Amino acid sequence: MSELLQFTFSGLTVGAVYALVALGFTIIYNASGVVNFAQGEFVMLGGMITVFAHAAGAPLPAAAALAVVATAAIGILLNKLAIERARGASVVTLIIITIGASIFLRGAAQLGFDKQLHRFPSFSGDDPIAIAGATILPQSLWMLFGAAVVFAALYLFFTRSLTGKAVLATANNKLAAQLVGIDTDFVMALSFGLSAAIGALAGVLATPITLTSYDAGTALALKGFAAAMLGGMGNPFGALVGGLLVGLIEATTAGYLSSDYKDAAAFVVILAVLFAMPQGLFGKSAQERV
Amino acid sequence: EIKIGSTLAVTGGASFLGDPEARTLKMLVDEVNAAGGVNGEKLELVQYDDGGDPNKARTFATRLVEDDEVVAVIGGSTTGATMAMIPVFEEAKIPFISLAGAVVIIDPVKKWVFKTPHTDRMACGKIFEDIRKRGLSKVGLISGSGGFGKSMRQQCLDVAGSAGVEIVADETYGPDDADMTPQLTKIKNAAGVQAILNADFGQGPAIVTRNVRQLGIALPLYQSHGVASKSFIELAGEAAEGVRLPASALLVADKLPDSDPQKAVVVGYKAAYEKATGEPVSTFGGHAYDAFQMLVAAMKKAGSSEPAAVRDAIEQTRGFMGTAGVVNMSATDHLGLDLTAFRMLEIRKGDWTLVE
Amino acid sequence: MRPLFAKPISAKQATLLVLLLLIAVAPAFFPSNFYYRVGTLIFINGLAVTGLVVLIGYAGQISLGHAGFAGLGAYACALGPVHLGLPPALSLVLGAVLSGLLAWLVGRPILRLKGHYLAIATLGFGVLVSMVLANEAWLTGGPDGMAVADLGLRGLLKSAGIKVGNAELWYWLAGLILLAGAWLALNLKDSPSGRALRSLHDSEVAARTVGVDVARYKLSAFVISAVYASVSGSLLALTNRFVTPDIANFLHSIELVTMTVLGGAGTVIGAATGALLLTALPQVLTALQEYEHIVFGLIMMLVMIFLPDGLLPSLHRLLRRRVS
Amino acid sequence: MLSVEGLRSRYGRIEVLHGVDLEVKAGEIVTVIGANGAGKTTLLRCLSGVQPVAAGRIVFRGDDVTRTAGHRRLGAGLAQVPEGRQIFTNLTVEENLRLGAYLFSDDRVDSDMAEAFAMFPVLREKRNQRAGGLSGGQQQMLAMARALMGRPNCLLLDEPSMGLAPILVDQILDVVRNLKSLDVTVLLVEQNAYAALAIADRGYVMETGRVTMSGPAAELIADARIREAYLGV
Amino acid sequence: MTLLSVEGLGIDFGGVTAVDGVGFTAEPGRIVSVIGPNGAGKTTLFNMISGVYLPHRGRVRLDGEDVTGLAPNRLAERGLSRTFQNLQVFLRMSVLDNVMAGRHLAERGSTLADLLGLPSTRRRSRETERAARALLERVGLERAAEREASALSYGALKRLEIARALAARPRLLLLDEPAAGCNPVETEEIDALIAAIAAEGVAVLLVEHDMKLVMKISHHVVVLDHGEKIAEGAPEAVARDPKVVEAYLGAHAGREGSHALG
Ligand SMILES: Nc1ncnc2c1ncn2[C@@H]1O[C@H](COP(=O)(O)OP(=O)(O)OP(=O)(O)O)[C@@H](O)[C@H]1O
Ligand SMILES: Nc1ncnc2c1ncn2[C@@H]1O[C@H](COP(=O)(O)OP(=O)(O)OP(=O)(O)O)[C@@H](O)[C@H]1O
Ligand SMILES: [Mg+2]
Ligand SMILES: [Mg+2]
Repeated sequence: MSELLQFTFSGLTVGAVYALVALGFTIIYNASGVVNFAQGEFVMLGGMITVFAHAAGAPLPAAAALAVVATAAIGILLNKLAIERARGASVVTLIIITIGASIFLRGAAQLGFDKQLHRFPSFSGDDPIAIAGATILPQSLWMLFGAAVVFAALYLFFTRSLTGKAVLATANNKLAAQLVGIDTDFVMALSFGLSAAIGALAGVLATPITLTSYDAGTALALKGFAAAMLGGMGNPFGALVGGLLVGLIEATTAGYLSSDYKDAAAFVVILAVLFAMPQGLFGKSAQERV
Repeated sequence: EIKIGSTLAVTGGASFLGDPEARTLKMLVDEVNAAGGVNGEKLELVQYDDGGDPNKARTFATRLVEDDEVVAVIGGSTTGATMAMIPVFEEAKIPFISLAGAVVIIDPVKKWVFKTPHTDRMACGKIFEDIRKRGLSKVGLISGSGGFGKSMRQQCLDVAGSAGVEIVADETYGPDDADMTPQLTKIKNAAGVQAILNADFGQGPAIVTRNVRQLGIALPLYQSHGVASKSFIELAGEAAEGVRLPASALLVADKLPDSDPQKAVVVGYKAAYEKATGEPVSTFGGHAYDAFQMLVAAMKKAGSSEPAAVRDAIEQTRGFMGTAGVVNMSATDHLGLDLTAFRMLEIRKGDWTLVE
Repeated sequence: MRPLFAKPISAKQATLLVLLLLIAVAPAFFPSNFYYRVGTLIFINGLAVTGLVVLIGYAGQISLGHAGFAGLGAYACALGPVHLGLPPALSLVLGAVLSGLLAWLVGRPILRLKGHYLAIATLGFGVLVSMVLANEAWLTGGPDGMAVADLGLRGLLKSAGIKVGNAELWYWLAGLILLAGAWLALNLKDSPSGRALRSLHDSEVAARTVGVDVARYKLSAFVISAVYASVSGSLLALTNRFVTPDIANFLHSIELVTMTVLGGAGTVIGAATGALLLTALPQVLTALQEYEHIVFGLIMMLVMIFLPDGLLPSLHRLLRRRVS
Repeated sequence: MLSVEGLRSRYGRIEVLHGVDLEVKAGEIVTVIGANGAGKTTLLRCLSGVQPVAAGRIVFRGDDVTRTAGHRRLGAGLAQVPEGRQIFTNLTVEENLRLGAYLFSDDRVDSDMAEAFAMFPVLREKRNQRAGGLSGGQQQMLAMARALMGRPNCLLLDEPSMGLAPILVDQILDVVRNLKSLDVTVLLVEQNAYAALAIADRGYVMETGRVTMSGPAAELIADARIREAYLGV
Repeated sequence: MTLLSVEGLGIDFGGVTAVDGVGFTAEPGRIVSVIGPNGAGKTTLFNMISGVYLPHRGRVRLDGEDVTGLAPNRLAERGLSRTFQNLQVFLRMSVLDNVMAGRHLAERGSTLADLLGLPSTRRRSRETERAARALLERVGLERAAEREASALSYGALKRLEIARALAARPRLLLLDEPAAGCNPVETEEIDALIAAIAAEGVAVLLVEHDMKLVMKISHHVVVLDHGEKIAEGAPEAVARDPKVVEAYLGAHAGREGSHALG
């Protein structure tokens, strides 16, 4: 019993990381249909900037805030300098641009920072909280809390705010969006800024547990992407559930079956879910009428 | 001018092997050149970054041989990259000193291939020896699923029996995993487990160490020589207290008694490296140091930079004092280190200390 | 009889001719044997990418798992001689057949998915393959890889009195195979099957209503591209004489797709260009040392920003605009 | 209100508008007729700023807007019902309408939406459904209603009656006529040339990217060439 | 034997009934028009007959055989072909390739043969091309043959779809608003084309809001409203049916309709 609880805690900890990354994907995806392969680099930047700002003497909260703001600015720049310039290009082309951007950002981080692994102190110390024979770190709770807050904010943004609708409208039909007066360039800049900020926040929350380095982004992006697809791309609720689910699957597989194939288990479940529900768990089918 | 080649995992998952190795080589080449070079000729280092990818390494190996026409090659931070390059150098008849860990590189012996780091088999032996000394024998093994972890796991399983140790749990985790509590919970619950051994390098060991503490597991924890760098202590934080690992004398250079014959070498390299790069020294840079010094010594001894002559001279290396220990090469041993080269270290108060 | 030149050569003939010329003439400019190695890699990548042109360019189905098939092909060549005593060449064929079969099996359910869902499913497939290759060390040697037998072609030629360097030999062999692959893909493009593939790319409903069995054609494109990837993986293993699970890594899959799109997904010659660029560029950029990755990423972005249809189609368009 | 001088536009390297001159005065209904491929849609796209202009000038309410971003023109009161409807298929009917008034605050939206529903009761029935599920004609109504939500003072209509049942064709044309009484200026592209000319003040005829004829609607309707080429009588 | 017979066809979308209990028949050489207000269910009916939607109720029979729920490509093999109200053109292919793709059933062969570029493949391609060019001429698009389809204007795309549908040499042709976006003169060309197709022995099902066209060329008219059939019969009779006038035609168009009848 305490074993199962421990696996669950582990799954939630890892799942919260995935969920945060997956949530970061949703905005850019919802604005453009593009899966941003540089999302993992945003997470990395969030962690790395915090590390270096903290090391340079900034108090942790200030360092974290700086990381989020700076990463958001980098996201906006990426949009301005690359995505916006490729106006009218196909989704695949835009995706390749984001792949290029991720290589670029990784290279820049390697130069600008270093190639070492880093971490900074947990927000509320490292003393595990014991519950019924199992333990969880306070930082895991921070991550879960962060994921919940980001989810709630995104959910409200897309369902309640006009700007949120404008974001959805831009992805759905860019021409029509322009014709109703939506500044689609602004919408894109906004979504890159927000996505990057969420990514950076994920990095800030997760680094005390996962550690970070200039090339930590790729693996996170892969798992986050998988989690987002499991839940249904573009749906914040799907991202949250998908992330936690992938984490839980991995932890229980590692605990009860074979730790060799725990990543495999996650993908097997994703494949199985997609065969039954081709739009993920909570994705909407967007079948066009003829 | 003498051209020496190298291809290392300067970036990518194994970059904390390749990065200090690359920096060390650059530093040493400058040093030698400032002192007038070798045999009156300056050295030129041609260096590539293979990112740990065997296919890239193979291409760079070809490039070093065919295009750059180097006389000797140091490198291959990872076993996969090394193994992919070996046929190139064997065919081109160019001496090659690998910086990767696995035994397969020099066992069976290949004419042109040498290596400097301890093998993972030796690390297992050293660790088991220490465990036995403490009167323990039941070990829970947790290893990373990358090349290093996989290979060391296999070696440890192989030597466990003869070392009088029983592996009672055998768990793995992926290179990017962030939480190993499920695996450690299983180990904790394994019948009779008395010590935990973690075979891996990179972030995994730091996380395992923290997780062990999180779970309140009070067993002795052993790490491999793969974590022998200061950053491990930083990353694992307080949880690192009491962790033991086999490593070269480099990490405890200033704590060695003056009588230790290795002291001069390790203190010298450590000081030079930390001055040149501003970063703490690691075992891995030491591997490159050993390889380079051995190569230069061989060239001096041969009085030429002819690949064949250099190769023969490397093979005749005797009593060479490197950061990894004393090296005695022979036609049947292209590593030349023995177990005495390893020191058992324990982390106390955030620093390495020698276990005696 | 009409004079020969009165009939303009078709796009297909032009593509093959350009490829042939490039392959044949390039060695004249090689300063050292190393360039044969780079050329060989370009052709081997080009082959896998040509397969992806069929899948992505023609049929519009994305795959982020094709490195998995390359891995199968590579390990077939590594394992066949050791475990089954097969000659390497036969192992290559066996690998291709196995890859095709596996693609046929997994393709059915996977290809019902669309867009990003298809991407993640294929990615998952690739991850599973690479995980098996890395984990089943008893069979595959694990992450550190295993040695691959010699193809034996050089010995064969030697006994026939032809002496040719190893690097050179691989250059010509891979070049020839790429040409053959390009020829097949070009045949397909303007054939009835090619039209069916391109039509389902644009509108599946409409393709169905003109009678296209969409599932079947998607599957055949998937199988064809898997065979290309497998052969390319086999060649890589045979020329390297060594293989590690990295070949099946998802990053390799992404690299292949990037090559496909960068050159221009719809055309064979574009694909070859993409393979050329992404294979040769890192070799050129080594001079930049630690700036290598930055510049590499930058070039990728710039190509896509200014030539959004891929290198070749966009250049083609630019040139035409100049002329007119 | 809206004047166009020497407008040229191209797709890639093919020029499809070769210098179009056109003028719409405030409060007028002006119609443009022409065969398939004449360039009518391209002209309207240029006016809305979603299609690059190669040469020429567009002046809207006294300002040169040739290079003004599309969403700014909307702010100035220039709206379009585009060809092919271009609704937001993944959003609900109501969300589509709300976005029609994207530039305006919520307070006037409710009453405007009620008006839209009164005009097209079907839309009220389907207000919470995905717009992509609407029938072709219903989508056309939605496109029209969405444009009106922006309370434009100049409305560009690209074949607004396409796909509408005869009853609704009449209704749409009535709406257009009513717009005039609301002081909305209308530029109407319509294949139903007869009906369009019947409600228009003036008309232009486009052929392969040029204006070849223009004049008061009544005159055009009576013109033999036009009757033969476009009205089919 | 009746070529097409539809019996009690119905479908719901999320609780809303889009089509219910609709039945009629179509015969070779005759044009059956389906008219009705927007949202009456005409396109949905076409989607069910052509296999795009799976009907919830009722039967579709071709040559008396039950083909309900068969995939569109299977139906195409039995001679059914259609156009779309929401254009479904192969936009990245050339105009010629679009029409050639329409002949898929006639030109398809083994993919292996296509890969190898065997002479049989090339011969089939050549034949297809000849047929396709003839069709393009028939719809007036011969000059656009080599252009990419995405570069055509709306009206041209409509005609391209008709050409593609004809390329399959259908026995039963479903046309969903073929004249939308065409001016009266262009519409006349299209109605002549449809009449000619029917005269060749094809059964034509037509959805169209242009009453003049419908009244002129239909042999039989089916009227839908709210998913149900409210009237059926000869064009003249239907046009005078008060229910139809009220639900669909309206006063003015009713006049136009009867005007068209002379
Ligand atoms: N995306 C495009 N790329 C290239 N050419 C195009 C494109 N769109 C339209 N054209 C061409 O521009 C010309 C004008 O097209 P436009 O759509 O403006 O005509 P239109 O008058 O609206 O015709 P219709 O009545 O059929 O809608 C046509 O020759 C068409 O082929
Ligand atoms: N996929 C769908 N999802 C939801 N509702 C649908 C769907 N398809 C059709 N409907 C509904 O079914 C009804 C009939 O639609 P249909 O498109 O068949 O009408 P139609 O007669 O073709 O109209 P029009 O003349 O405007 O094209 C409409 O109310 C429509 O909203
Ligand atoms: Mg138009
Ligand atoms: Mg319809």
